[in-house]
Amino acid sequence: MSTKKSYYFITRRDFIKGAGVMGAGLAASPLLSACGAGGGASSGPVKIGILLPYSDIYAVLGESITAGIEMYLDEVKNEAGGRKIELIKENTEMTPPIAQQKATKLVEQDKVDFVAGVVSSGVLMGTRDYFHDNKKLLICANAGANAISRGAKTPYIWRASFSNWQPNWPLGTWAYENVAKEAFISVPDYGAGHNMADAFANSFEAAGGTVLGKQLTPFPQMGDPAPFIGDIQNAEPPMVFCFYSGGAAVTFVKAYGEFGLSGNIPLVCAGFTVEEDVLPAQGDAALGVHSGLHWALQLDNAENKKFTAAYKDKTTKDANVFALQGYDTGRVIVEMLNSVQGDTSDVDKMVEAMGGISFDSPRGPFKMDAKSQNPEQHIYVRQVQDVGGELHNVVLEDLGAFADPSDNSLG
Amino acid sequence: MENFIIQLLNGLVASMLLFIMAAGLSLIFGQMNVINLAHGAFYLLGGYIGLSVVRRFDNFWLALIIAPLIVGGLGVIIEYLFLRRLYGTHRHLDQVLFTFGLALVASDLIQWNWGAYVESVAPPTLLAGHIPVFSLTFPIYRLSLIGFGLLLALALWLFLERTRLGAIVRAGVSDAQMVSGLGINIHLVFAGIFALGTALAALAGVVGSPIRPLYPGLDFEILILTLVVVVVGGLGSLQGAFFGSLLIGMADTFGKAYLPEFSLFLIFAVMAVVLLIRPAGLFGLKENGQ
Amino acid sequence: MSLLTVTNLTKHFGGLAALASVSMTVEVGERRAIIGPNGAGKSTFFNLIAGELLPTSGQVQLEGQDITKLPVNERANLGLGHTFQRNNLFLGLTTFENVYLAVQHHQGITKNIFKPAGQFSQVTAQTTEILQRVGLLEQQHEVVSTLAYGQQRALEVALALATEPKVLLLDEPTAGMSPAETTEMAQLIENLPHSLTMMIVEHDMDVVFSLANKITVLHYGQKISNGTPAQVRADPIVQEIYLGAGYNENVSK
Amino acid sequence: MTSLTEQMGLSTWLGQKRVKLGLIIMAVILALIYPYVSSLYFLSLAIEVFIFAIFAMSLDLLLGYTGLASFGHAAFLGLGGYILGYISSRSDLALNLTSNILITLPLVIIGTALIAFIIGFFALRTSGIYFLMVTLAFAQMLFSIAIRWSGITGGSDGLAGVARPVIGLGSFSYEFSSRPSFYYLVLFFFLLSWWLLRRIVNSPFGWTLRGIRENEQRMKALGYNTFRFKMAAFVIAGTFAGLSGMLLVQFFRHAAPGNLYWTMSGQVIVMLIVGGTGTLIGPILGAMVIRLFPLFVSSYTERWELLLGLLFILFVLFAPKGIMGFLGVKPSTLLTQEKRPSG
Repeated sequence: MSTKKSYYFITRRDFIKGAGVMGAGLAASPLLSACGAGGGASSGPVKIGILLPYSDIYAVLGESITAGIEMYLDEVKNEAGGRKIELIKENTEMTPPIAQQKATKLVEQDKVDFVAGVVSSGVLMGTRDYFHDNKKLLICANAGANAISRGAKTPYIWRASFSNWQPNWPLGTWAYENVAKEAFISVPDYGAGHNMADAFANSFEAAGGTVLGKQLTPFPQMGDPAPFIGDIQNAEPPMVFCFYSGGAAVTFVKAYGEFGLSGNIPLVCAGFTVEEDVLPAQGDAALGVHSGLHWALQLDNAENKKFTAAYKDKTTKDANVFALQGYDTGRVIVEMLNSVQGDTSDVDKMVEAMGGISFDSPRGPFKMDAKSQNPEQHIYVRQVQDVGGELHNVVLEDLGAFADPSDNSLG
Repeated sequence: MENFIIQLLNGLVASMLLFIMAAGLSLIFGQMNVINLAHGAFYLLGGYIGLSVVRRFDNFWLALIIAPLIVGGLGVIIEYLFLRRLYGTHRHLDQVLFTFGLALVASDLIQWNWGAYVESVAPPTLLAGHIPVFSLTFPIYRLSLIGFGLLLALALWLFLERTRLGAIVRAGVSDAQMVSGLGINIHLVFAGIFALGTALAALAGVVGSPIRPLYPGLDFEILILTLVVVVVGGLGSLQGAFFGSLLIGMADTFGKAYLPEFSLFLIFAVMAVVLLIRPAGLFGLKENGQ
Repeated sequence: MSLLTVTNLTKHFGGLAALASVSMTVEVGERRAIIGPNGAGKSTFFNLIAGELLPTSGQVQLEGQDITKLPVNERANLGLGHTFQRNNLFLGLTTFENVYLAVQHHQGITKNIFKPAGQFSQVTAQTTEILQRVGLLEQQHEVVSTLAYGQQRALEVALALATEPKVLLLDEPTAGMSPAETTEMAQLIENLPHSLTMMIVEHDMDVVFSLANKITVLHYGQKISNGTPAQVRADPIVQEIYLGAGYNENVSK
Repeated sequence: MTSLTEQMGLSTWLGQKRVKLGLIIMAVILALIYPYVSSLYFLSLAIEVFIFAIFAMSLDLLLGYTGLASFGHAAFLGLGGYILGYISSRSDLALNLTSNILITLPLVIIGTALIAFIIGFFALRTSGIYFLMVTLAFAQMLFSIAIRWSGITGGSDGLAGVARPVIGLGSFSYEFSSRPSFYYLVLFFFLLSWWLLRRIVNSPFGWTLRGIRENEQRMKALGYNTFRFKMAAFVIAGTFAGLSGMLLVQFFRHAAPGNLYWTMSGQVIVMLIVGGTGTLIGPILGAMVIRLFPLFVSSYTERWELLLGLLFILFVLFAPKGIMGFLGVKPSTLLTQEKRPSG
């Protein structure tokens, strides 16, 4: 009999009592906590916690947003409302428990005045109760979960980014009028995917369009999308609407081209699917794709020209929508601090100031909508085009300004 | 019907990519009794090295050779420096844990070096484009991947069944002590097999990169699927790796196409059923743990 | 009714018949030795009875009950205790703990999930008693992997004894021992109560003839002789195998 | 290698029953007064450490005592959390039934025990490496269910808005709304778990598990139905993991699929190896080190995952007995637990 396959994984284990070490460890920790300074002060530097992912698949988003925030703060020499600004960055990774651990650290240990950042909707929803219960202000730089402007709204969370509904609802009407009357929908099966698909379908159907089919793909790991592309081939729709981001966006769009669908079945999508962070990897498969978003690299206005040029200067990469949102987050922070004259001791005053912020952003007019606590902003139809040998998003049409409806009536 | 054939082809593509991974994992296990949890990291590393080669020399075929060579060499070093310290009946768990630690470290180092952007590799020009399959279309690269996987399976089978080295490896599957007794340097065999296994992972990374873009986290995504394949097929058996890959590749593809709500769940359900009927996997050499 | 009845027991490994249709009976109180040259099928025969292997065909009955397909643990619970040819102990535990594990199962306290093991005084007492019987009481606190080989061999027997079997199957109890250790082991087995039925596979003919009152000889998987020690010794076929074929009595010592 | 404490002559001192008892009492007293000396932030760290200590101890019963290397233990952490979340989240998806732990706790225990039984039924048919992979695969299956079954679980966003735990009986009701009060709740469950698990591993049942770890074949030869014992251990471990998952979700007020992802299973194994398996105390130390390590390091370096991986490899290669091995406390034997009979 071969003994090779019998595993004596653990042969001998120590057996110990004595919990002293642990007690000692815990006893030492309060001493470390004494280092924290008082929070909510109105003198000294304003401390802002930055809660962003810096590792794994969302790292690019975290880095872009950080670069954007820092760029704007540099423009105002790191000063607003008469006080210096100090950023304390924490890596949320991707998981809500870690994000909440980091939020706790920022608020209770570092005693930050308020927090900015948050990429994923999961993290936003997961930390929502913490900010709400502790009456701490969070300025969200990305996560678009509709709920945070609607059912899960709290006075303490404001967005400088978008709601998932925003780019897609206007796009539905536009697609009906300009692309096709029937559409097949492909989105990942999670909150943001549902939000985006619902918004698109709502206005598309209201305009008279028909949704031929809807495919929900696994998230966060789609794997090989070929079977899903096969389903689309089989359905032979005159148009496909989709939303993907990061790795899935590249995988999906590339497979779309590989199977010869690019150019034959028009692809209309939420702008993140073909945003500047994934376009280089997608290559020609993305050429001609239409998308709706609140910004575009080639958007023609003075602010944007300044922003995109400065960003490329600073990072050597082309700006993307996340960097733009970071930049505007920096602007919102500064505007708010100016408005309260640097007094961060009263969170209600800061919250009140948030509602009155409006300025000319690289994305066009930015007006904070006090009802949805999310910007009212213009939505653009963009198309991926060859711009001097590189693929970029070029604006085809400005669909006008939209604010989140603050309820689920429009998808 | 057309859709069914397209999905069948898709299933074969997925299966062949899985097979290249599973063959390497299974080979290492069969010879050394180590489950290499860093196998996914070697896949990703192979893919990224391939990416760098393609960027630098604009030659996919070169990447196909260089990446497995580098990763295989790395495998030898790791086997020599670390794994060798952990041989012995009582340290199987330590070996697995070591490869787990290695996977954590490798995953971070890869991100450090290549960044977190999603990267994709274009297929070689020769294989770019798509051809009609009935009224639908199918990419040429994916078709050739099926052929490549089948050829590789044949080559591995010939190596194991028809060569002296293969005979030694097969003997090692059943009895390492006996091989030592025959005066063969078992350490050399171990190092060689570990190198071959890791090189196969890197090869999978390169041939996979045109259809599965590279990004941090892909390593563990691929690893889990490969583990399911070898559990279903039976560890240490090439036939097991092959038919396990087919079963899981097909289950995954047809699950996505026809039962999308259960797509992720389906492959695990297949695994549970196989375990219920044959705890050692479809081609498992023996009842494990006996 | 015989205590143990084996009928036409056959085991094939691949195409090879390791055991071909062997039948025999063991009566209460019998001390039966199974002997035969290397490759005779002794170990296979033994493992088929103990349940470590399942037969290709044939039947094993204990007290008239068919146990052919029962798993090892159920056979043990019916009173079939066995030792292993190669030491098969709990190497990381102490000698005392090794025996305790056997005793606590036999006394049926293992479902107890909250009371500390050391507080079951009947179990500890019997453990101590068995350790005394096999001469390992002094080593009771030592981790088994540190024991001398002969001591580990004695523990092997102690574990089987602790389950108070109806039939004790001993698989080469003196394998690999020095002559002095062999004598000690033989003494230990000899001193076991004569009411205990025993089956023993053994190479050392001195041990066999001093212990056994019945002997079965296997050769190439077949039973070729069966009887009292004197009968077997006189059997010309046995003599041919052991002497004529060039084997001496202590073939594999 | 002589350990540090051996060189200092400490191990005999540590081995004395009186000393051990004294250390335990001291630790408990420290833990009791901790909220009065700690900042709120460090209180939350302690809460996390205690929750993960329960999780790690539960795995120790499998890995350390029974020798079953489960790489999917997070399945039960996540499951316990989802059951609690589904019962007491205010989300539209959830039942929003009650947060009374007198109701939620039994439901979590029954639910995780049931699933542990089902997974165990499959997984325990295998052993060794197969067991490791099969448990991993089952955990991933639960993860994919959690992700896909979004109508119940909230998909990848999880179930937010979990109500704070309440204890209520008749007209009496107390809400653990402040952090110190929740700390004491967690401390209570931690001490209870530790005491229960300690009793279990020192019972005849616990020694049976050690026997299986050392040599399952021999246990069968002695008459043990080892499958049943392994199943019992698997279910008990799963239940304690479920309890820790419940507390984790009550603390973060959010049930998320990340809690049953393989990284969580990997993390708890790291805790065990760093702390030392088969000791119950080791996993507690491991939970402390691993949960606190990234907190202190990640603020300074973005490469903490690398550091953690390297630390883990070093332990596997050079200190497989973990911190407990460093402390050099010898394994206790069955007899030394109680009075040694003379002889």
